[in-house]
Amino acid sequence: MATIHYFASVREKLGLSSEQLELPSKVDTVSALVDMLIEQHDKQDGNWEGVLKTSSVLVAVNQSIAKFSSPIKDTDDIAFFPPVTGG
Amino acid sequence: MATIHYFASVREKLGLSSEQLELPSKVDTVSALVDMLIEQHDKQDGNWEGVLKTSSVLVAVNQSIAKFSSPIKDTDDIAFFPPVTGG
Amino acid sequence: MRSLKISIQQQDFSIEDECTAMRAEHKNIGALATFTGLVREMDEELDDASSGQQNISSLFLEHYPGMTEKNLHEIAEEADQRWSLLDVVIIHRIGELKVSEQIVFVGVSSMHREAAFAACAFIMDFLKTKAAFWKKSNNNDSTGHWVEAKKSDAEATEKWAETKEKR
Amino acid sequence: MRSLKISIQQQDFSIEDECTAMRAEHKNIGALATFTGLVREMDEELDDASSGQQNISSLFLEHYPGMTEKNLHEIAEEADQRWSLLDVVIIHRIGELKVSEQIVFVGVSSMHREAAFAACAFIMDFLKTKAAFWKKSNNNDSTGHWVEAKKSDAEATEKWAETKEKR
Repeated sequence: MATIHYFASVREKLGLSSEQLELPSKVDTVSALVDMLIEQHDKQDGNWEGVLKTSSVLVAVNQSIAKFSSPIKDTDDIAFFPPVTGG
Repeated sequence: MATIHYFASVREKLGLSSEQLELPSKVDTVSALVDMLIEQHDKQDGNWEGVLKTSSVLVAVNQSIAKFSSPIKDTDDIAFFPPVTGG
Repeated sequence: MRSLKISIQQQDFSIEDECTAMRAEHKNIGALATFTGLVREMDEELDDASSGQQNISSLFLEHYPGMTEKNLHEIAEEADQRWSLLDVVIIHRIGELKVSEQIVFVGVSSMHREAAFAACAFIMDFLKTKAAFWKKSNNNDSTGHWVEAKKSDAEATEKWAETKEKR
Repeated sequence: MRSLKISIQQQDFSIEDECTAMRAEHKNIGALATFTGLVREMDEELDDASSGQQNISSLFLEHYPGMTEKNLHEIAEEADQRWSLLDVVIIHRIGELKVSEQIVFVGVSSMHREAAFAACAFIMDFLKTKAAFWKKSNNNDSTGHWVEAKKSDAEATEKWAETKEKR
């Protein structure tokens, strides 16, 4: 099982803060996961493609900033969020 | 009357923190004052020339940094001291 | 770095308590630089976009538990590799914060002031652009918007790349 | 600059009290940078000259009443011309100060952190090289010597000449 987190404006727009998913073996990169998430969720409310495919959305894999081409495993912690604005 | 102050190592070496002096009209620059001070004091203990003619000694006239060529008047506040080291 | 304290917390902090703790027992601290970030009344983003001034009533701070702490550790370690530091304290509050409340504290002690100043500014610049925090500002008319990342913060962070040798 | 406090005093100061006063009643402070200088145990000048370390037991701080205050006012005004500042506090202690005691405090508040950080560092650099204070260090064996002005302080001050436009 992989855990997927959504933060800040991404979380608000998706209406979800986290979910746990079984990743099929072909879902082995962040990009493939994004496609899977869009496919699964957009059946219902049709907003995910617009949110996750925005160029400003960032991804972390196991709490390190990653690329959309980065590899992922079924045990990973993956998070999507906008650019950080702390301090 | 002019007031002459001595600070820090200059004060310690001269053994004097301040004095009030009547300046003759020909003593119209810091340099001339230095010569007058050396002449007056070195009659007694002979240390002033070495202290006041050190290149690192600074002078202030009326609480602003001045040069040895700066003009002075008989009502001025004049101070001699080493480079500052606060903070 | 002799000690590193990182705290992400809802409750307020005391600048004096942090400074006192950094000074305790140590006789070689010559310099202590601190930075405190506070919630400002004026919203500069809305200010840029519109001609009138918009006041904010509060900020909401969100973070990514685990990743944020990791980010801050890495930032402090990087600062320690660049300068000779004694103690580093980084405190960042989360949750709802009202106008003029404290948001963030960075304290750095060192033997010399150059290291303390530079490391404190460095940590703030990197915290702004590399640590997993997000800020939502709530206006007096109860509309809210997520604060956008500022270009000036990214530029401030990039500048440090030019000066990487240890000092 | 909304307010300027300059104090030359024998008694200790409280960082928290100064920060609290700077924050009171004002809702547009986004950034508060502080610097505190403390008496270090190790004497770096003797350290440079000899191979062994020499510990100091106390410092004696002397100033030129009237001129020192004037110097500090000029330094704060110059900082205010370079950056948009809110409050500036400069406190410098005089007299006998033991190891780990506070010597100097500079606090600067502003809307933005760049101004607060830069002005705080600027004031410290100029205070070190332009304000009429002199420091004598007393060692454990009760010998004392007047601290010499450091070249690095003069260089730090000169650097600011390159960046004179208001930011």
